[in-house]
Amino acid sequence: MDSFRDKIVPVTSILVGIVVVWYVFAVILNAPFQRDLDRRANVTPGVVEFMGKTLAQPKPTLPAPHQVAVNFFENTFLRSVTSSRSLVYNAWVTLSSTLLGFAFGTALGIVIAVGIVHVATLDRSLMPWIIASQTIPILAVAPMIIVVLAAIGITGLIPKALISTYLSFFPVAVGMVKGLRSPEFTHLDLMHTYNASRAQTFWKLRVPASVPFLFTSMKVAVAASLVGAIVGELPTGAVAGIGAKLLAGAYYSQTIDIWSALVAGSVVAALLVMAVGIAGRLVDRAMGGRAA
Amino acid sequence: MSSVTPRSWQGFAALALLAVAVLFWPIVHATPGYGIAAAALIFLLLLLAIAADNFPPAIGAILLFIGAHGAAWILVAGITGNEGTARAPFYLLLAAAWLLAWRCVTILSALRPTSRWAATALRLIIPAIFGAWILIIWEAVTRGAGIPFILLPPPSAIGARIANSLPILAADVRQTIFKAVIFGYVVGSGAGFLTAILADRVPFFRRGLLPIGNMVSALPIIGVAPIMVMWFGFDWQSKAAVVIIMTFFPMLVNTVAGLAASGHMERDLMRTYASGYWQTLFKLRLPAAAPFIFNALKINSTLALIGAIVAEFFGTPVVGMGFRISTEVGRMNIDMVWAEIAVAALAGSVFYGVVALFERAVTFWHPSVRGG
Amino acid sequence: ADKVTLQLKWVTQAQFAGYYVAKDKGFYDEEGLDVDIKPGGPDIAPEQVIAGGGADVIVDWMGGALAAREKGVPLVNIAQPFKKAGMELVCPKDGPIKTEADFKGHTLGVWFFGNEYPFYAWMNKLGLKTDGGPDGVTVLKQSFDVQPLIQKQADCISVMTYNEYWQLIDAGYKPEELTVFNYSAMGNDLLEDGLYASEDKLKDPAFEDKMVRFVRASMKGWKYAVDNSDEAAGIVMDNGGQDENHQKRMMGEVAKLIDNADGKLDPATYERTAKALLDQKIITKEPSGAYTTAITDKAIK
Amino acid sequence: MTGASPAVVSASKLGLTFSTNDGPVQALTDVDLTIGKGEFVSFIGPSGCGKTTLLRVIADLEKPTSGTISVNGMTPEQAREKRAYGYVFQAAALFPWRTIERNVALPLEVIGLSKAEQVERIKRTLDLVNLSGFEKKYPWQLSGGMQQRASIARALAFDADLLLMDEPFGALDEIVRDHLNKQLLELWERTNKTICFVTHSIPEAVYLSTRIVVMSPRPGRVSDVISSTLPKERPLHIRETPEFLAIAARVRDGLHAGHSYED
Amino acid sequence: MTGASPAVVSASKLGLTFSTNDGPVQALTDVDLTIGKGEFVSFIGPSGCGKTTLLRVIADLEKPTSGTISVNGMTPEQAREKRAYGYVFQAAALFPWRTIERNVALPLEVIGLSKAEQVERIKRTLDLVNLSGFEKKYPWQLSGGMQQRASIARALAFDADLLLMDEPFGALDEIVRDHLNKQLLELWERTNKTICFVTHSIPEAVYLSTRIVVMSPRPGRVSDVISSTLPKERPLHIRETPEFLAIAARVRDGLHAGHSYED
Ligand SMILES: Nc1ncnc2c1ncn2[C@@H]1O[C@H](COP(=O)(O)OP(=O)(O)OP(=O)(O)O)[C@@H](O)[C@H]1O
Ligand SMILES: Nc1ncnc2c1ncn2[C@@H]1O[C@H](COP(=O)(O)OP(=O)(O)OP(=O)(O)O)[C@@H](O)[C@H]1O
Ligand SMILES: Cc1ncc(C[n+]2csc(CCO)c2C)c(N)n1
Ligand SMILES: [Mg+2]
Ligand SMILES: [Mg+2]
Repeated sequence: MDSFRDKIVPVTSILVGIVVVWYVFAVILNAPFQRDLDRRANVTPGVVEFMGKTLAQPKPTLPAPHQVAVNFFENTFLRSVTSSRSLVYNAWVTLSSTLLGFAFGTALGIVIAVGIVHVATLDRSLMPWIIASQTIPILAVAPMIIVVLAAIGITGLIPKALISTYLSFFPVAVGMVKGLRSPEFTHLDLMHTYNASRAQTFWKLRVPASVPFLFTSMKVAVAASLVGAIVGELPTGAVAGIGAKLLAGAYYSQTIDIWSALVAGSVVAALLVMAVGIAGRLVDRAMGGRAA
Repeated sequence: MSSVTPRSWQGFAALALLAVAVLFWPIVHATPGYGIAAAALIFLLLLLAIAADNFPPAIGAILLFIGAHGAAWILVAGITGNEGTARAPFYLLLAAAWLLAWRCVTILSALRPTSRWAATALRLIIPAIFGAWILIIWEAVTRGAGIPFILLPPPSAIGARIANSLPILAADVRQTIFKAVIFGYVVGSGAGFLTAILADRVPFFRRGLLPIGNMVSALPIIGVAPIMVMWFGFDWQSKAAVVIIMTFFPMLVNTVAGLAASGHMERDLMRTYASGYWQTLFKLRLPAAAPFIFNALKINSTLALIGAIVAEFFGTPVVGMGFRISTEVGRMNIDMVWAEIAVAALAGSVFYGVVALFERAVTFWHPSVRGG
Repeated sequence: ADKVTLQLKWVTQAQFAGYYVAKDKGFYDEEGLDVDIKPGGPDIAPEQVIAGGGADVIVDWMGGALAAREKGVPLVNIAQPFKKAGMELVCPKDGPIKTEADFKGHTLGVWFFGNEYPFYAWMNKLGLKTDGGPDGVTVLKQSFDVQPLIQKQADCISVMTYNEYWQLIDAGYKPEELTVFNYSAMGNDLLEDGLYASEDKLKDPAFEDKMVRFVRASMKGWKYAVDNSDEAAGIVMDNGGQDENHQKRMMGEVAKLIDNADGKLDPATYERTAKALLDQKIITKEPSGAYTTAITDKAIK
Repeated sequence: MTGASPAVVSASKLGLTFSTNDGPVQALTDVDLTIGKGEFVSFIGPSGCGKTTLLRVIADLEKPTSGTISVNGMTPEQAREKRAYGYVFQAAALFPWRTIERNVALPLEVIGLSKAEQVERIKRTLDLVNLSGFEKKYPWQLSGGMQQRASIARALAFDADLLLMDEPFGALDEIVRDHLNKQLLELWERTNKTICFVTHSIPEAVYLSTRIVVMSPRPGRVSDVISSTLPKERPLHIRETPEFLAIAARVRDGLHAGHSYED
Repeated sequence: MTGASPAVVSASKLGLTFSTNDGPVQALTDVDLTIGKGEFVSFIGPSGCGKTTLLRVIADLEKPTSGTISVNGMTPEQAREKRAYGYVFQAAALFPWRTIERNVALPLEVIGLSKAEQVERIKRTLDLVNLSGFEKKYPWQLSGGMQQRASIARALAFDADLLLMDEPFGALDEIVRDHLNKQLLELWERTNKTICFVTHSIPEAVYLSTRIVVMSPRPGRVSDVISSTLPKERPLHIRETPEFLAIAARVRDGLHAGHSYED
């Protein structure tokens, strides 16, 4: 595997590339509005001055990277982490429901996959409805779920985590059904000759054989959990969390705030996905995995 | 009643529920409530079902089916006019019918029909019964407990709404699915796939692109959707862009994992042919990656739908499934909201089913398809 | 103290200053109430929250409340703090639309989620189709920001006098560069921000009494907020509002809608609203018992 | 020997037809066979004649499409459930995520042996197949022959009364093979196990077996059953005796009869 | 024969050490070897002695950790890129998503043969290994020996000048094996290919080879190189001649020397 140091150069150069493209687009996308402004104010700035202005709008269509960076820096490092405006605080709020939802979702996904693989009735009857469940747009039902849960006294972290769960169990279920069914026939036959119980075949064969599928699915699931947690923050009045920041930003057209919340979300996502990746690699190594 | 001897735990439980139901009589605390004939018929049907368990599987299953569903039908039909007044026996009888339907499904699942035709029929019937019971329980509980219409309408109302709104639903499907979803799904999955190949081909990109690809993974729709509306306008293009972003990551991750899935000996074999990168890719690594790639395609088939619908909550023309959902919530037409959801679920299932069929055809060799 | 849960229609902002002020200044305490204010958001339907038992009283627009009433959630208007509506349609003067006659063939941004009725009523009156054809207007479902105008995706957009209008000003438009069609001024307005509670619960005298005290304290809060607009904006900020300057301005504009802060519903406006909703088939039959003046009568003695 | 002892495997009119994308394949037809307790039966026959399939039917890994078969007087399924047999597959079928010792431990874990007993059996069987020192290696770190020996060790550790071995020594050199042949004979004599043994080596078959079943292909049939007249005690040099060579010749004839080559 | 023809494989002081979780494993040490054009060299040695590893080094599938090796006068990598050799793996390594004929077609597709040429070669090599009639089957529908034959057909279809064969006939019965031995010899004579052949069968090695390399294990070394004095023309019954048996005996001795068994 590539060491961290091997990655630094490529990651930074690609990031630099992205930033450059970003600046170009910032100028292009912000230009029309700036032209309008200038026209109404009856000024005709030079090209450089004009570009400078497009990169310094208070509510730009596409904020310039440095605007986002400054905002991100202020809200991350210059505020006490308990302040409701701190990105660290908001990221933490989101992260906590993400993790809880991810844990629920992974567990639920695995349970469903186990059921489908082992119980013919479930295999035939459950899958179509799970698929159907996933096509229900969460943002449409999230408020209803939260209303109903609030009515029976469940508030706070759990409702948000449940929306995360709802989004994250599916990738795990799909992946694990495949993974648990992926052992080779000779291996299944071998367990058969030992008259191994289903549980033994499961633990000793199906589970290890499913590991590549599990971790791949979990990467997708953890990302889905984060999306779910953010979505789940809206109908709770969006008081705290990355979703709340996004909403507040959107509501007041504070694009810079939106983008720095997006960056925060992406960083959290990348960290989560990498954490799952590292866990996967550790497990792979413990299983005698062979370098590709 | 003494002649009825259950054979399965579901049968026993159902019998016990019947007994308890008698203790807590009547079914609703409203007059007139259920007529004596209706109540007797419910009991008769349920007892018939319990007894049918002892018959040969095929006949038993048919009688169980008739008994459980007939009883449920009468029970639910009887609540009309008495909404919100159900008492314990209502739910107990419903539970008994459900247990017997479960028993029926268990028997059906165990059947190994010889003819292809019967096997296909069974494959359809079993999930249908399961789904029917979701709807029956939903109908019975919303009406029995009198749950406010604007919180959760009963499926019958949703069905009626669907039947009355076909042109609107069709227009919405056209806008959301045939424009945004399909385009976004193809481009997003394609982009994830190509990025994975690119990362695989060029080590520089592998190191640099994947960590950044991870960051795209969780760009929350609600954050991205308004931006996409800003960039691509309020019509379907911005929704397609959201779908692209949503479907990109699952495909990226799965393709990367899949490309690592081919065996060492097979790769060595291709090396001995001095097979070029692309030949090895197409002849060995992609076929070996297919199970992973199809996983992504399946997950994306539902994600794309969610993405497009949710993206329409932001700025849209006045047509589309997401538009309709958010608008009708505001108008308290929750039945229309659920009608759209039902259509989405149906479309999503068909979409998923098509992908799954392709998967079976393409990865026929994989143990999971051969029946591991 | 008696517990009351209030569900707002939107996020915390000066639009709801009266309630936050009443809570902050202890007006609710004085009435022996312990009020929990729940902020709303773009996907919270207060009607659903109250139907699910999540709130005792909600801030809602009459269109939504009457529609819910017809769907079996018996909402009753118990007070109407906002006497006038704040919704308007604005178009930049440098755009194609100067008067109502110019609409044909252009794109207009409209808020949905139950806020679209006044617009459709108006178009109806103008005899314009809204299906996007050449002899009608193209309707764009507008998100909760003013971007469609800035992006030139729409020729006119919906704003609230107290909120989005000022975002346009912040974005560099001068008031004289904007053409404003104010629904209230045109007589097309529907009643906004009223307080609604469940008819069933109101039958309980104890609950009714609680509502009387709640409305009394709330209106006291509104009066205070109108009189001390900057302080009120500060209180909103303390409760999670964003952008202090903006809240101050909003408070100023909201004050203009509040009028004399007695919270009494004007039956004539109610009749007009109900008729407009009926005309548009938002509701199918004449509502009855959808409002009561009993609460405000008792509250404002 | 056959007649007196109780039948461990008894097949009559056994047939198995695979259906494939490309028409049915008759892998076995009309196989009649009785194997008594304590017998050592070798199966020999051209590639693709159904040896593996027959073993798999005995092991309840494949259901016959016609005829009947019983194992220990029960159906193969019941016998399998009673853990009546150990099976060495033609391919090693080691779990790649387990080290060699953990692979050998697999059946022992399944039947729930104590840790101490497991350790003891793993050591003993790995010693037997000469893999001591490789306990902690993963399968892909072993040569082909070593993997095959690991899989033999795994089956021996399972220690069932009936051993089904599908070309266990195919990938082994002569010397290791001789060594393991001797070990297997010793084990068989000591424990009175019944062994069904597929091989391609005529000398091996003759050296080991009490009976040799010669099969012929398409459709797979039993073409000859040869009872060995060799004594139970068999030093390696017995392979040069005329008696041995006579049996070997008969097996070779039987094999040739089933083949279609003109040479 | 060795001296005159140009060296196809030439190794000197070749060594390869695997590092594993559990310490280094010396698979090859100090291997000196030259194989001339047109030679048929067999490698024989106890299981795990490094035969496969040596073949893999020649094929550029493994990099030596010491010493040097050249193939056709180039590095193994260059030779591989020039498609200098065909390789038959110890396991069949067929692609499960391809039918047998498509598996054989694989290398032909890679080198870009015309369809007609592909069809012709597939037919010829499948005939050669006696798999006609199984073209449309998938690998899992074939017996172990049939899979191995399919993989041999695949390598033969590739038709390189150097053939590296790792126990190609391990899972085959005597008769098929004899048949394929003869076919292989014929092919070799006709085409003047160079063949490196790993086997566990001493007679097979003696019958086929111009030279036999005997290896001994841990660490893998070349312990003896025996040049065959048999004529190039070899009928099957040459295996009973005293000359043949003498060479076989010498190979056997070499093998025994490398083994640690007391018997
Ligand atoms: N799963 C299967 N599907 C279809 N045909 C099969 C299947 N398994 C085996 N066969 C066919 O059955 C026949 C017998 O196969 P089997 O594996 O029993 O042969 P074998 O005697 O063990 O051969 P070998 O010595 O090569 O291992 C072969 O023709 C093979 O093609
Ligand atoms: N990838 C690997 N990692 C670590 N050790 C290995 C690896 N491959 C082979 N070995 C070790 O190298 C030695 C030689 O293995 P090799 O496969 O060359 O033997 P072989 O002579 O082909 O044996 P066989 O006849 O059993 O196939 C063995 O001890 C084996 O454990
Ligand atoms: C999704 C959605 N979009 C717009 C509005 C319109 N609206 C009604 S009150 C209010 C706050 C005042 O600025 C706004 C914006 C809404 N209710 N829901
Ligand atoms: Mg076989
Ligand atoms: Mg080897």
